[in-house]
Amino acid sequence: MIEKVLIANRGEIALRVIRTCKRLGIKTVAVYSDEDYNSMHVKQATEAYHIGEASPAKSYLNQEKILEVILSSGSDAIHPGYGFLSENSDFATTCEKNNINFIGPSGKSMDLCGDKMQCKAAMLKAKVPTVPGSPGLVKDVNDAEKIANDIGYPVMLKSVYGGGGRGIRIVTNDKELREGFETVTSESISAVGKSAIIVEKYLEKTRHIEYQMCRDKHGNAVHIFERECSIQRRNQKLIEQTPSPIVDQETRDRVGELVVKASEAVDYTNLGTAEFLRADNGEFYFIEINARLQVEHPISEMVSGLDFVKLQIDIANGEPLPFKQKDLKMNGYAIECRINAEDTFLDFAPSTGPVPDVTIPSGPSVRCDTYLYPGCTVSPFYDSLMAKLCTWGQTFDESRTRMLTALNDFYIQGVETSIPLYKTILNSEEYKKGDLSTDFLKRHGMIDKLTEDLKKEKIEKSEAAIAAAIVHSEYFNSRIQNNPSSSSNWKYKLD
Amino acid sequence: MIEKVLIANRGEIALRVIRTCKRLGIKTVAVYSDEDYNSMHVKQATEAYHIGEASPAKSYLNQEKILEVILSSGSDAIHPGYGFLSENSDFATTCEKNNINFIGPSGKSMDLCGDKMQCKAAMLKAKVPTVPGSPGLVKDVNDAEKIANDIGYPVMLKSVYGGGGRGIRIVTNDKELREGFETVTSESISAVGKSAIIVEKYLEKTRHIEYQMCRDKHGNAVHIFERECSIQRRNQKLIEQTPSPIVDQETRDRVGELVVKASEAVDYTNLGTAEFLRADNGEFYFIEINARLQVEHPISEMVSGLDFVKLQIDIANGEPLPFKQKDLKMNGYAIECRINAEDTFLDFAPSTGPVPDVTIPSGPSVRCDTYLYPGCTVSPFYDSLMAKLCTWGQTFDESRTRMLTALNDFYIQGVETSIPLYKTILNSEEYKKGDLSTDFLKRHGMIDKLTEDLKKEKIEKSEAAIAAAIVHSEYFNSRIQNNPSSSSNWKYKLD
Amino acid sequence: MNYKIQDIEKSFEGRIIENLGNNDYVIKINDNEHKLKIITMNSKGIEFILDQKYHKAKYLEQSTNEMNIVIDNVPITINRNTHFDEVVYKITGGASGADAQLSLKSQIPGKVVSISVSEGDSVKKGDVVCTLESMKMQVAIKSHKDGVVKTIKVKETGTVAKGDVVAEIE
Amino acid sequence: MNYKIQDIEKSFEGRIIENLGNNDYVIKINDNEHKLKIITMNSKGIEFILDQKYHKAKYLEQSTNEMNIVIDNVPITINRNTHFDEVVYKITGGASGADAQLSLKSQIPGKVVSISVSEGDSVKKGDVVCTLESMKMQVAIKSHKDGVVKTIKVKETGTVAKGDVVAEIE
Repeated sequence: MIEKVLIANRGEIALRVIRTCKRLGIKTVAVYSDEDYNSMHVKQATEAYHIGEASPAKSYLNQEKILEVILSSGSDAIHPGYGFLSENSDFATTCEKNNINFIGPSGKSMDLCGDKMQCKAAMLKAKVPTVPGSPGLVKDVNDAEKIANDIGYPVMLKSVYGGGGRGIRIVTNDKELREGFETVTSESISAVGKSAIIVEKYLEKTRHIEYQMCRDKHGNAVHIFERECSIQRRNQKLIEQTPSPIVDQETRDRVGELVVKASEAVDYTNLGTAEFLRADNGEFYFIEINARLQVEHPISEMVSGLDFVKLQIDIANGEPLPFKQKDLKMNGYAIECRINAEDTFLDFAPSTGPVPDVTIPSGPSVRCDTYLYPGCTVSPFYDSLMAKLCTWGQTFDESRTRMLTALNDFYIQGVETSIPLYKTILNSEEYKKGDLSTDFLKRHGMIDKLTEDLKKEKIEKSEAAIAAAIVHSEYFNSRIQNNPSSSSNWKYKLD
Repeated sequence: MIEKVLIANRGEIALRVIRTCKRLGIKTVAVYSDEDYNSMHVKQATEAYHIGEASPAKSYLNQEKILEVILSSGSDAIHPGYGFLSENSDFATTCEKNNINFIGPSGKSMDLCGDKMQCKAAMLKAKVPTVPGSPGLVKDVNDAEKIANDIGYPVMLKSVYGGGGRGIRIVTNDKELREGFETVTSESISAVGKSAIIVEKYLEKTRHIEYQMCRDKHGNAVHIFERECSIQRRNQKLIEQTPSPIVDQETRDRVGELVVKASEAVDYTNLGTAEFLRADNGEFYFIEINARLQVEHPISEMVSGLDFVKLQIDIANGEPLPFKQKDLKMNGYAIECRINAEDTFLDFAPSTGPVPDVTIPSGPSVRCDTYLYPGCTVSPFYDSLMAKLCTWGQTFDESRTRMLTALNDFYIQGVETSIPLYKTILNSEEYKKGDLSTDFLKRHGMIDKLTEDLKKEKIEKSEAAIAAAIVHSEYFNSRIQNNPSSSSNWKYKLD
Repeated sequence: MNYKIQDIEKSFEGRIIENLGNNDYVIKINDNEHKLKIITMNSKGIEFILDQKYHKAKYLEQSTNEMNIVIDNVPITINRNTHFDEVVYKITGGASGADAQLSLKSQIPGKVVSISVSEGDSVKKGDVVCTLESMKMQVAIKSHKDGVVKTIKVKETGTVAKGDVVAEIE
Repeated sequence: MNYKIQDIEKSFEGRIIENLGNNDYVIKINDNEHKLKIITMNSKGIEFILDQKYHKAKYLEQSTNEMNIVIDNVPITINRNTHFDEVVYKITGGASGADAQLSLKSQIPGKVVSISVSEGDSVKKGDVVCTLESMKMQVAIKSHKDGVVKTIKVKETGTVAKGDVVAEIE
């Protein structure tokens, strides 16, 4: 039985894990870099150990140092959170070898999930549909052309060594394909010295829909429903919700069965996520498995009533799942907004620095997972997610209006945030109708709508703003200038 | 349709009503006394009007002034909260006459609920069991003796003009009854100039179990399950939970049917509460109806998924209930702790004053309804309820452990609170087993347990406390005394 | 310096024995050395890591001998002196030493509803001296010892602050 | 005093016209009188009730002509002057007046990953001048106008704070 867990992470997810452990009476060990000695996870854990410099490579990714702290602190388990070492199969294997309970899938399963080609092959074998395309690397341009004609244009040429939009070409006919093949090959060779290309059907107006996988060490597997995460910027999720507005119970069950098969195909244990693209014609295509607790897990907790971190610990302890698929019922609607430190108008560029003041929203069916507190700092060394604001409602609209109220209450001084954008999105007819796709922001001109909304908000607040300015001008300016205000008999005492 | 609501209340319940209205796009009008110009409800409402001096009689109970503000602000409805004017049938009737939608039962129904004798008679007629006793006032001591022998000793002699424990005697035989009758009569006459006595069966080891009533203007009625509120001090509830540990589904349904009958018997509309005593032998006896939203409504919201303030507004708008009894399913377990400003060791005496600092707990399935903020004041003019801390869990133990974590996180500087007592109660075996009764605190020696727990906590924190004291002594004392610390080379810079 | 925590028997001898720089110190409490890292500090409070555990303390009122702190949300009263025998300290519930005191103080604020004794009356410990109203409740202020009422310091309908002297009892 | 809110056309003339005592004032904005009750105020912010509506404002940076405030969580930039014609004010997005500026400033902090131009190069508005890394993301700093790179003020692997000058472009 797990009695003391080292949490190899920081920020809100470290706090999330600590919260459940505290409740269960499990001791927690925090680790922290130079940048984080004043962070919440250090303050909330049972014990806290310094592990190195601010740069992740020198602290949160430093496997040796973390292993050393696990051993010296007497921890019997490790929770990796998400990011950092969470999907590093070498580290998971090292923990296994040292008899440390790694709360997640086995190193072997993680390895398989991490290799997109092998994982796709396993899915094909298990009859889980994947995006049509080459079964593996294409041999040459002729092979690519043959496959493109089989699956039909448009297709995507993708170097397996690329990433983040690089080494990718969308082509719509044989001529473009031949040109594109050249370009992708040379880009890949110049970047990493080698090239390996796959061909995939290019899908338009797709939705990103993922399923919560859950499988214990005895082979019992269920899915805990879907999450729709279509609202994205630069392939990164901004707003997630469950249920998806286009998934009905029949679809939920049908795709859910595929998810159970998928988890079996890679011998997955613990919680994970199976990601799908849903084409505009209604087809679901498996993309990949995230072999860890997902950022957006709270919305699934809200509609299932489960505590996922407790579930993870129970599974890691070897306990069988306490429920079967038929016991799981979806209750209500939940939405998550990822509150990022970024400037929407600077193409979502990061915004960092001290946060002198912050007001965290709260209220019935509002949950905010965050590392923020007045006087904290948003560090440039780590990612831009400051808070996850989640709301639940018995109806979608209840969840949506609760989110809007909570977004209005959320104040973060000192950095730019994605809050104003979310208010615009949640107020939009397109969002209310559930007309979602991964190009939602662009397709519905959300940034322009935001600009208008901000202007409206300023007009609404203008008289109050002027009133505040008048008081400031008449009192403080006169004081600064040593020139008593002439237009008023100002007598308010400073406190 | 209600578009603008005046909230004739203050504190957490005013904020509770504002929250739902905001979400629904309904405008809110706050009222405030001299004591409350800096209170949260003033800040959160759409508009705020000053209505008088601190004393409730001169502000929150001032019907004329409140009516004036309803009219001048253009409000079309009033929400009374609980306490103050919420159960004043004259005021409800005045609102009706002025075409103001009073969010609650009709003045007539409220009148009936408020008259305990008439209400009891109505229940007997509707076959809702009440505590055995005289059907009304007893004629004389002989009449009282006859009834006592019919229902069996011990019985309670109660002057209908008494209250708060005064004008009450528990007697166990004829001789004591004759003596007690004299005493109660003379006490009542000396206090209010008249006497009127009823006789009731005295029940030992009772539980206080109440049901959420809900009835629309079309006569559709349901109950929204029970709440057990047995943990009390001086007949005031401290901790509530739902479901009750001794109510099974059969009992829930059976008593629930009585509750529906009760609401019909008094032609009740909107939300209300039917209170029962549950005797140790399992019998339920109706006591009274609280004709308003109850303090402890959040726990019923948590297990039903409903927003009760929205439901109240919908019913007030004349809408039919959107569900039938069979649609309502209880989901999980919820607990409420009333965080009072009081000193447990001074016999729960009030504790008031400025609150320079406060930390409000939060987290998954934690809800805290409160008017507290750093820098606020707990006023001696109003009641001692500062916050309602509620937690939900899929199991009772999940709800309980979440509450303990939240209580540990709750910090209120400047006043004494009931938080330490609640930690002791929630950790006790008696509470875990559900061995509840209205004399829970005394029967299980909770105050002594609390004393022990506090001592243990101090021992646990002693080294850290000494460390903090050492730093203070060595740095600040030396500074105050202008006498540099001799034992250390202290160099920490003040910020 | 010697320290004593109210309600706990044990006393503590403690001091800083080394400054390691970078806000790290070594302190000694009785026979044990501890690592202390100060995160932030000012005259109102301190955040620090003791050994591997974070703590947050607030410094409330203090006199030369006594300090009230809140450590990790737990209020603690600490008495300090170079030699402990000199210090008389209170126990919660206020029995020891209270008998010697002349003044009966109110532990709550409120409005005086009634006064139950007159100057010159004999009272026993626990007798009601006056009744206050606060937060819609009536609370009795009871004599802290047997004695004779020397002076009554409050009037009916007047208000009393926390810590105000209600009466003097000899 | 005259006021103008950035991004809004309308300008405002406003002043306090009466002090009613008890922190109540009458102010006039353009042609309308308003009741203003101050709840708390200091140099960092103010809480007040305007007519019947509560507002909370924070005063952030300010110069003689410009002040940045946050009112009810909405950030607003206000320009003030006795005569408005004298004030040149910015528009969000920073188009107007930007062309005249020599300095290209970074609007984010970060580490310099690469520099794409050399001194003396001709650049067009929107051309990448250098790339910064922050929060695991790469962000391009683009020229704010057409011109010639006069000086480059940053080095590869160096760090840049928000508002630092990256290059001067003539």
